[in-house]
Formats: sequence, structure tokens, C-alpha cells
Amino acid sequence: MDKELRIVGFLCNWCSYGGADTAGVGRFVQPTDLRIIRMPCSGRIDPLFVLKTLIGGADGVLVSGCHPRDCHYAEGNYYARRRLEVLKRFLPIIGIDPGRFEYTWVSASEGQRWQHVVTSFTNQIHALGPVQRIGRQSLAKACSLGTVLEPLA
Amino acid sequence: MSLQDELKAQIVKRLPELDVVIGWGQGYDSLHRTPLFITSEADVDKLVFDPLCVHNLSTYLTRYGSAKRIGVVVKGCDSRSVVELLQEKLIHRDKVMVFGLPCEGVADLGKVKRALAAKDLDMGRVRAASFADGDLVVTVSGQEIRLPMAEVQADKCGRCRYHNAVIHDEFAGQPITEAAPDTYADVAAFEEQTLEERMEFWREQMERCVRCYACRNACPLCVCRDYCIGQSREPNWVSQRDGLEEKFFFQMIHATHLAGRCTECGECERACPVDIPLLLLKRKLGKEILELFDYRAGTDPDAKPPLLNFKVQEDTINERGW
Amino acid sequence: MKIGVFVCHCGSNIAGTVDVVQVAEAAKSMPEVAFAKDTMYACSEPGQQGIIDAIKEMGLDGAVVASCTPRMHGSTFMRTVARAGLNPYMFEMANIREHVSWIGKDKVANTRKAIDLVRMAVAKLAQNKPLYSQSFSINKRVMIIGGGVAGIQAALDCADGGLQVVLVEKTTTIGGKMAKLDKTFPTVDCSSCILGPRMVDVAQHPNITLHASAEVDEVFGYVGNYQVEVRKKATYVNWKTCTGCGACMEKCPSKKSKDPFNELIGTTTAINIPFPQAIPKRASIDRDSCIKFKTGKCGICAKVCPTKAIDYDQQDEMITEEVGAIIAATGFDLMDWHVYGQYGAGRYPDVITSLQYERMLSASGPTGGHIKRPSDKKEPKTIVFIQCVGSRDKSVGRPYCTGFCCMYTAKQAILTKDHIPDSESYVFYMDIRAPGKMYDEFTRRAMEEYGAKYIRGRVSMVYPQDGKMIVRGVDTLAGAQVEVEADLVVLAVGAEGAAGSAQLAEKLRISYDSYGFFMEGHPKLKPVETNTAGVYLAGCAQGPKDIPSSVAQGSAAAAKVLSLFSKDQLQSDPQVSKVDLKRCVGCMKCAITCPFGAIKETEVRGEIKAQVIETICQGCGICTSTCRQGAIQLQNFTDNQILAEVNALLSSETEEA
Amino acid sequence: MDALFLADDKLSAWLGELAAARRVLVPVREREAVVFRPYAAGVTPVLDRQANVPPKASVFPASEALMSFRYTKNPENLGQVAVEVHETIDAPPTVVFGGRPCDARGFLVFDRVYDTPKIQDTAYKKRRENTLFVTLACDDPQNTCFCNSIGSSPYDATGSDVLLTPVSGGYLVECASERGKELVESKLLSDGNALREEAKTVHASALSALGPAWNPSPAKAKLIEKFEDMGFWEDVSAKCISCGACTYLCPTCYCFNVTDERTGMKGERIRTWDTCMSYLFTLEASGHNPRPTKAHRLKNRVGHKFSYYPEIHGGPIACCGCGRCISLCPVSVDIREIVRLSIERPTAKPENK
Repeated sequence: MDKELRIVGFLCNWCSYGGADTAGVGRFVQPTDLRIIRMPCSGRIDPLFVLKTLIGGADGVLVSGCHPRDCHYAEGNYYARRRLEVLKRFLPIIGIDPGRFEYTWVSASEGQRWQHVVTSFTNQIHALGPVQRIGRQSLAKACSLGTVLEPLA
Repeated sequence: MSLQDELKAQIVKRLPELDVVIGWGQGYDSLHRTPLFITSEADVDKLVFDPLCVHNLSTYLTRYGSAKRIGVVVKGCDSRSVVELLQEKLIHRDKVMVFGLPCEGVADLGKVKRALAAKDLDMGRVRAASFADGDLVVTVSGQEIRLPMAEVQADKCGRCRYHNAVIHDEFAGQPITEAAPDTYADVAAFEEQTLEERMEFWREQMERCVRCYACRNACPLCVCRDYCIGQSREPNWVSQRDGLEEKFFFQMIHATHLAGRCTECGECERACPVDIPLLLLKRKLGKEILELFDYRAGTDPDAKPPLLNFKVQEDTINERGW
Repeated sequence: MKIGVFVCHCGSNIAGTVDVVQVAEAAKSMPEVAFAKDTMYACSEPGQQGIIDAIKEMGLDGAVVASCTPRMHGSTFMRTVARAGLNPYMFEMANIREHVSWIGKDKVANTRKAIDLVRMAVAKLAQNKPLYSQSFSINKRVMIIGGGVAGIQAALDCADGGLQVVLVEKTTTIGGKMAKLDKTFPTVDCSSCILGPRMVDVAQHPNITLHASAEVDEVFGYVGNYQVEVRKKATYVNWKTCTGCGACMEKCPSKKSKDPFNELIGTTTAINIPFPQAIPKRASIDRDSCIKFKTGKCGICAKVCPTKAIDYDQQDEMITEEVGAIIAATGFDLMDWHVYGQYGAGRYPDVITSLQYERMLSASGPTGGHIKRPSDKKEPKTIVFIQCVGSRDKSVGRPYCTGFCCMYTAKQAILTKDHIPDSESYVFYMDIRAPGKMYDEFTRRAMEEYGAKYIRGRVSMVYPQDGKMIVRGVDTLAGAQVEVEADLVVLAVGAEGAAGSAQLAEKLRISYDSYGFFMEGHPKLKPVETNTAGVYLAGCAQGPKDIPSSVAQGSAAAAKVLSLFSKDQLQSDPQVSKVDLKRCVGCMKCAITCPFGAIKETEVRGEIKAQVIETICQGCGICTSTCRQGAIQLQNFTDNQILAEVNALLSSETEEA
Repeated sequence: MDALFLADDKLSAWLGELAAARRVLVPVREREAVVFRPYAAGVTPVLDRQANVPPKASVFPASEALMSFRYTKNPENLGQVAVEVHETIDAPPTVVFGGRPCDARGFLVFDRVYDTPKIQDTAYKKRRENTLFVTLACDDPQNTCFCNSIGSSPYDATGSDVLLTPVSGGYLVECASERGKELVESKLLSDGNALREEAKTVHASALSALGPAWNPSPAKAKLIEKFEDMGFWEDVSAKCISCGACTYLCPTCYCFNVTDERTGMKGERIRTWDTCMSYLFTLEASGHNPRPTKAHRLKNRVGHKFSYYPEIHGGPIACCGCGRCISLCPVSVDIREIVRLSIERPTAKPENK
């Protein structure tokens, strides 16, 4: 695979984080791009975390929670499903490919499924390439107005 | 009796029950109306209602303590904000008296500005304005210009389903029966661009943002007000830097916080002093929420909003297999 | 803030594919890091002592351990940090084993990833605040769901330990699968002789309340304070007055009712007591076959009942049981073997399951302990046992080994020879799995003493021909096709989680796998715990196991409950939501989305505000992502803590550049 | 000094000349807004109307790094951290072209605060020194303009370095400061003395278009008098939505906030525009807020501009009369009206407590 891209995962502690652990225990080899942030529940995931991460320069964001009906907190993933679905559909208006964000369900026992999810999503992000950033290309324009800061050399 | 006189009579009748009635009055020039706070019968004389009454006055409803009884004059679109506020229990029905109106559409002063600029005229110099035969007639730099309302009407009015206040204690005038379909054609047209073009569009628009937060403060549903997470450090979502990422991210906050609540009144966009087309972001969310949940915010005070609700088996969310 | 970073080698588990020295070196340049070091086994005694020493010597305010998953050793290291005098929440873990070293082969990429994860953990820790638990009292009653041998054992142990026990059984009697067995391996002792007295103990124990014919409808609350809604299903017999005399059964004219206790190989009466040793020994009416229910006429049982216990109008009754802990011991069911078209998919009466065969062997079964093949009631002479029907078979989605079938098949072969000395038994097997005390010896006896013919190979098809069942398979040891003309074919059908286990898991908020087995807290270290505090597992509900293992797990679960209840107060998890009153606008959207009812309205200086009831809050954080003004923050997962992780990760790119 | 003439068709060439050595900011149209952007070939300046956003950011950016800093650790003892600080003032030579005289005059209000014998704001001062203003006299003021009432005029070149006046075929170009001279040394400019009279006519007609001036100076005392009259302030602020459009778009509002923004081991100290219309402006760490309501805050804005500032700085009003706070206010709060009312309306006697 080409150069690593920046992929961030928000995983619920009970199912998907455990699923990723199970994948580790099973030595299910995965691409190395993903960095996982542990959340208590997919219901804790404010869509703004995803937007912040994408706008901040991540090339892909993966959210994974417990399967519907299987939430440790009974209902968290139901709220997450609605919020995240709306978010995914929103992304195109701001010029971000909706394929850069996926949400899925992986249980703590599904190590192999986690391997599959990570591998497919990483491939998907590599196919899309690095994300375009709203802040980046405008630097010259903004700098000339004296509004954007030159980072310390 | 004219609609305006009927409204005045209703306000005079109900004023004794109320601490204040919020309507529109004459602004600083002939093209501008301004929110009017009526506390006496003498104030009622200053009341105006015409297509220049653009403001959604429901934004003031959450700024009074719960002890006050407030009257508010609303057009169809504005009334949906009142419904939404009631639904979210941010105002109480017995504390709010709604003076509902039928509305055929309001002017978009941005369009007026553009139409006059096309004739090398400056809207800032208009000396007189009136309505005649469906035209906005303005006198500017010594010329009388007729602008057909159809050309300078706000976009939201062209796709309005709710010409009449959907909630009211008093209703002046005759209800308007027709309703236009809203196909979200504007969103579709915007999305014909490539993703790169769309982001470049926002890059150009956000460059002008001065972070005055007029978009937020004009919004009737932005009720966090002084405690907006866009400006706090605890939590600290946005830094004080004013790069495009920060400015744009604030709009992400505004948009996502309105998902399933926004009635698309367009005050964010109208209030923007540098004309950033912010409503588009909310329209996109409105479109997706309508498609997903068959839900239009601000139409039913008893509805449970879609993002505070769920179905164990969602009918419309096609969860993606891997 | 002064943070210490400890990067674990985990022997070669991490160090083999991650340059841990480089990770520790990189950590030294991270903000707030005042100390960084690699360590061979962070969780070992010297490893933990090293952390404690560093915290004390360097005056550290918090520690990051980069090692395995926090689900494994998070609590271990929190205790370590606490022993060093810090608040246990001044600790973060970077999972560089399960999420890095074990899943990536590229050492350079792994090391880079490990550094990022450490950077994120450090950034989060810099935002952590000390958190303090609250105490709350517990209700020292326990509910056991499922009255099989595991549930019975758990109930008796808990009750003997002085706890009030509520035992909920779905069917009209406890006993479970074991009650259906004729004999048990490897001792070949009578199943009901050993189980029966324990069932009686349950009935007689002053500390046990038994709800048979009952199911769990809803579960509310949390560890120490659960409220369980139990639905007592109508039996149409008043069990308070029924004496179990059986007069109704004798007179019931509907004698062709389905008999689930006998695995449908016999029939019973519409009003029945499943078997003579049933506990509670009470009659119940099967609505579907009762003439009174079907036609409105009959009512004989009501006439003959000496205690007037029959109540055709009885309704389901809801009761609420308040308990502090729950043991799920719902057992197993046989998988639906009808997916095996090559074995007839249920079309041939003389192809039966091992559990049906077990009922046939039982003296109290429908054949009175005589082996008769279902088609013509003749005694079979040639019997073929097919093992692994729905075990170790990916083609039907059953990759796992049910584990106990090898043993009971051997037992059934032995019993067959006892019952019909001139019979011949053939056993088609894949491997003999007999690890256990006297187990392998037992299977050898079946072959050597009882002459059962073991054929290593799978059966490709079974079909009827001239009153016989032709079993065609392969003998992989001989390398030959084999065909056996059998009178009866017995399938060793694999186990799956009992029907309804998924729904129950959802109510209990525990995980389950795709076969309906409940997930234990940790496959090795928490075999009876679940990830929901106060909910424990026993028996086959957790995975297939034999009787001694089920009994052992029943006792283990009881021990867990007794240990939990040994305290009068529990410490609440301080990872709960907290309201910033200044920011709260009182919209109460948090309360709408809270699944636990943990948020209530309160009035502060005339304004409505949200208030979290800390002992009810479970720490999911749904409220935090619902609240638009960021007023309600889940402690230890606040917006700022998560944003710190995101920012640390995204800025690492620019820093390296 | 001689007046010069710039023909319409030579405008872009002159801008090109100016831009060769400096950053040149010109008003351009983006949708219906006019904002200042760097000049580049092909950019058409919008000169027939006032820009929505004044060129305030040219000297006082909406956000600027005052310094950058970097932490370094003692390798022997990682707990010992040293900080290295670098001043980061970005002050490129700049010409702001095509603003109105009021836009340039706004900085006179700044100067009294940031460049005094006692206080020298180095970042401000350096940028101020490096920035020149070529302004364009108004020929037809807008309804919201009131420069004449605050003691100025549509052609008041105080604060400008070069003043342009539209005349037939082009612009009359007049140097308004010593520093302006370097800008007009162009062969593209011809003798314009003959057009002085025409320019005067333009000026006079613009001034008369503003209508009669009113006198805000009594407000200085009246606003103090009304300090406790919260009923007055609640009344005039009722429609205010507490956004920052008026202050951020005001050429004279100079308030700022300072924050350290840190990423990893480095960061910047940032100065950003702040607005007294925001609740957060005076929110204290204790949670107490001396200006808890919009009435308090609007009182501050008007009071500061028309009373406290003139009191501190010996007379001048902190307002240039551009009218942006009126025209760009989402709800048309009119500062002229508030000042007039403060003068005209009797002050309520404070209630006896």
C-alpha cells in the first residue's frame, strides 16, 4: 500500500473496541493507518467529532458501535445511527466525499469482521486519496491579509 | 379593513394581557423595517406589515424571563419557529400570544441590492419605497425603479408551503390557500458541482466571515446564546485563530445543532453582513431529514423530533454491509 | 502537569513488532511528559512497582501505560496509580498490543502508530481530572434466570449463603435439559436420581422463591438495584391450590397433545405435569390442544380437580422483583438440524436426535425405557450414531464444537448394548474429543467393551430403502466408502443458545454471539462475569458445556454474587455525567435521550436545570452528545478530552513535517 | 501641492504599479458583499459604493499572532521546561486603495489608544507605519452615512494619504499627507489642477446629500446622566440580538482579546477582535458579569463612542460616521437614533432604594 493516510476510528468500548481487541488476540493482520479513540458508546459520538476530525485533516473517519439491539446502554447506537446517517448524507454539501466517513457495527466477538472492516475502509480511503482541506489552499490569500499565522520555522 | 389595521386592532385588544408585543415598525430608511416592541396603544400606530417585514421575530421569545407574557407577530415561516420553540419547551404556550398572518412573500434586500446594482444604483441611497401592482417601487438617485416582486422576493417564499401562520391566537386577514412544492432544487443544483468545487465555494465564502455570529444570534433556535460551544473553552471546540477551518467549523456547529430543528427561515443568511449563503447548509440537512424521517421541523408542537427519537428497525436507513 | 509514560515490551508480544525504546524516546518530547521509560512487563509486580517508584520519585501527576488493551489491564494500572497516591483516573492507556503489535507486521509503521497512540493518551491525560466514587446501598437479593442444573446450583449456593433468591424458569418445571437425560457420562448414573434431590432442595429452600412458567419481560436499574419485570405466564391452573395429584391428567380427553418434555416423540394430555419429578409439581394447560379452549366444551379437568384449581380465565401476571444481581443460566437448545437435507431434513421418522433417543432410553420416557424406532415401534438392531451434526461444520454456519456430544454418543452406544444386547452400534465421528476425568477411558469402553464400531468419517447421505435407513459415508482411516443398513439413525445435534437468549441479552444489556451464547467479560479471566456489572453467567448460556462444568459455573456465579453482596455499599463508577449549571438552558433534551432515567429536572434560582442522579447514570454519554451547549459532560470522556486526542493526532502530522 | 488626474482607463495600470512593491488591498465584490482583497491583475475594484467590511484588518487584523513560543525540555530532567518566545509581527508595506475617507479616519481613533507617548502597541504601530490609504471621496452618500454630524465630511482627507475625487473621465488625485507623495510619483498621473473646481462641486453635492448635520456633543454629558437609567437602555436595546456585526465592521472599534493557542510543544499568543456586544466580553472567571444584559452592553458601546472616549481623549468622538453599524445590523439598530434619544429623552430618576 502507498503512504499511510490519516484514519481515525471512534469505537464504543463495549463492542467494537472489544472487537478490535479480539482481532488483535486473533492476530488478524490489518493495515496500520487507523488510530482508534475509545468512546464509552457510539451514542457518545457527537457528529461534530467526525466533522472536526475531517475538517482538521483526517483522510477518513470510521465509527463503530454495538449492533442494533445489542447496545451496552440499550439505546445509544439507535441515536448514533440516526445522527451518523444524517451526517454522512450532509458531507457532500461541504465538498467532503461521504465515503470518507463510514459507520458500522462490530461486536466484541467479531474479530474477523473487524479485520474486514478496517481493511475495506482503509482501501476505500486510499482509493479516495488525501482529503482536501478547507484551510489549506487559501493560506496564500489569507496570509496576504495578515490574518493567518505563519507557523514558527 | 386592511390586514395591517386588522392586526393593529387585534393587538390593541390583547395588549392589556401582555407585557409586550413584538411586531415590525419603520426602520432607518424606506426599504428597512425594524423590530418594534409595543408596550402601549400609542406604539401600535407605529406597526407596519408589508413585504419588507423580513425579520423572524420569534428569535426574541427566548430572551425574556419566564414570567413575562409576550405577544409576537408572525408570518407563516416565522410561526414554525414558534412551534419548534414550544415543542422544545423553550417557551410556554400560556406565556406566548401569537398574532398570525398570511404572507405572500417578503423581499430579499440582497436581491434588491443586486437588481439596483445592475442599473448602477446603490440600494443604500434609496429615498422612497412602496408597493404597487406586485412591484416594489423605489426612488433612488432621482430615478423611479419598478422591481417586480417575483424578481426580488426571497427564495424561501417561492417554495413556501406555509404562507399562513401554523399556530396563532389571533389571525388577521384571509388565509392563503396555495402552497408551493419544495423540491430542494437549489441543493440539487449546488451538488451538481464536483466535491472540489463545492469546497472551493465554501473556502471563498468563509474567507469573508468576520465571526460576528449574527447568523447565530438571529437564529430563533440558537438558544445557547451566551454559552455557545463555538466560543467556549470548556468545551473548547474552536480555537481563537480565525483560519478558514475555525470559521467553517463554526458553521458545522450551527448546522448540526439545527439538524431536525431548523425551519429554514433563512435568518442566518439574511443577518450575515457579508452575504454568506448559510441557509444552503441547513437546507441540505433539512432535505436529508425530510427524506429519512419524513419530518418538517416546526409544524407540530407535539412531535418528537427525529434526532431525539429512534426506531429499533429503521425503515429508511440502509445500513451499509461490509 | 507532569506525566509519566511507561511503554511495555510485553515480552516480545509488543517489542517483537514495535520499537518500544523508540516509542519511549518519542514520548519524552511530548508535552507534559516528565518521564518516559520502556518496561519489560508493566503489569508484573516489578513493572507496577517501577510505575509507583517513578510517580513518587519524579512527583508525577499522572501516568500513561502503553501496553495491552485497557479492557484487560485498565483497572490493574488504575490500582497501581492509586497505590502511588494518585487519583486512579489520572491514568490513561495506549493500546499498542491488540491494536498495534498483534495486527501489523511492519515495525516502522507499527512504531509510528504506537507513538501516535501514546501522544493521544498523553494529550487526553493532560485533560483528565481526579474523579471520586460515591457509595450506594445494595439490595442483597439475586435473580437466577433459568432452572437447569446450572441455575439450580447457583440458586442453592446463593440461598445457602444466606441470600434471598428468585429463580425464574420459562417452562412449568425446573430441571432443564438434565432432567431429560436418562444416564450421565462417564459414570452412567441415573440423571434424575442425582438431579431430583437438588430440585426438591430448591422447592424446599426457605430462601428461594421459584417462578416457573415465567419469563423476564424488562430489566431496569443497575448493579445493586435492579428492577426486573417478570411475566408469570398463565397456566390456567391455580398453583396455590393445585396439589399435583394428577387426577386431571388421568381424565383429560385430549391425549394427543404435543409433549415437549419428551422431545415430541410421545404425546401427553392437554393438562399435564411434564414428568413425575417435576418441580413445582403443578399441572398446566396447553391451550393449543385443550378442547375447552378450542371448542368451549369439555371442562372435565375442572370437574375432577379435587381442589378446584382449574381457572380457564387465568391471565398472565406481571410481578416486579427487586434484586441486586442477576445470573443468566438459560442453557441451550439444539440447533435446527433440518438444514441437513442429506440426513432427510426431518422427513424420515427413523432419523432422530440424541435427545429424543435419550427420552427413549429413559424408564420414565414415552417408551418406558424400551428402544423402539418411531416408524414401526420395532426394536432396532443396527443403530447408527452420526456425530457433529451442526458442530464444526462451516457449511451450516456452525464452526464451533459443541463439546459434549462425543461423550454422550459413547454413553448412548453403551446404553444401547445394555438395552439390546444383540444390537450393533456404528458411530460416525470426526475426532473423539474426550478431555476430562475418565472421559477418554469411557469412550474406549464403548468401543472395546461394548463393541461400538467407530468409523472416522462423515456421512454423506441417509435414505430409506426397504424398511431400513441406508447410511452412506466414508471411512477415512480405511480410505473406503462405507454403507450401513440401519434400523435407526441418531444424530448428535449441536447446541446453540436457548431460544430467546438474544432478546434476554438485550434486556440485560449484555453481549451475545451469533449463536445466541452470552459473552463473558473476558474469555479467560472473567468467565462468569459479563460487561454489565451485576450480571453473571452460568451453564450452557455462556457456551456449550457438560454437567460438571455447568455445575461448577453455577457455583462460580453464586460465589461472584456472594462476593459482590459481601459489602453493604457499592462504590459508584465516577464516570458519570455532570451538569455545568451556567451552561444548561433547561431544555431537558438530555433527559429525553437518557436510556436510564438518570436525569431529572431541578430548579436553580427559578430556572429549570438538568440534574444527574449519579447512582443511576451508567456513563454512556448519550446526553453529552445530545446537549448542544456542552453543558452536560460525561466525566473522563468530556468533549475536551476527546478533542485533545483528535487534536494530538491531527497535529502530529504538522509537527513531524 | 498640485492636484493630479488619473484617467479611468489608467486605474488598473496605476494599481499594478502600486502593487509591484506593496500589498495593495482593494474593495472587491463577493456575492452582494464588498470586501478588501489583495489586488492582482484582473481584479476589478468596486469603487461606487462603500465596502461592507472596512479595511480595518489591514492595520488591525481580525486575528494576529503577537508572538510564537516553543517549549523545550531539559534532557536531563524532562520536568524542567524552558520557553522560547519569538515576536511575530507581520507588517508588509501596504496600500489600502479605494476605501472611503471615513474608513481611513477610523484609525485616528485607534492611534489615540495604541500609539501614545505612554503606550506603544508595537504590532499596531509597525503596521500602521507600513500602511498608506488612498481613499475615494464620496459623491453620493448612503442613507446611513452621518460623517457630517460627527464633525467630518465625505471628502475629509484627515487620516488619508491620498484622496481621490471622482470627476468626469477619471479621478482628481490629491496628496493628503507627506507619506502620500511616494504614491503619486507615477507617470500615469497627469496634471489635474483644472479639475479642482469640478471636484469641489462633487464634494459640495455629496455634503448636501447628507442633509442637515445634527450635533452629538450634548450626548457626552447626557450619556453619563443616563448611566443608571436602565429603562432607557432596555428600551433602545430591545431589538439588539447581541451579535458583533456593528463592532467588527466598525472602523473605530479597537477592542481585542488575547489567547494562547498551543499545539503540542509550540503555540502562539493571538490577538483577536473582540466585541463589547458579547456577554463573554466582560464575563469574569468567577462567573460574575458586570454587563449581564444587552442593555448594559449597548449602553457601553454608545457611551464609549460618544462620551467616555471623548472624555478620555480630549474631545474626539470614537465614531467616523460610516453608518455600517446601522446598515449591516440584522435588525437595523440605529446608533444615530440612540444618541439623539439620549439627548432628547428626559432621564428617569433612579428609584429610591
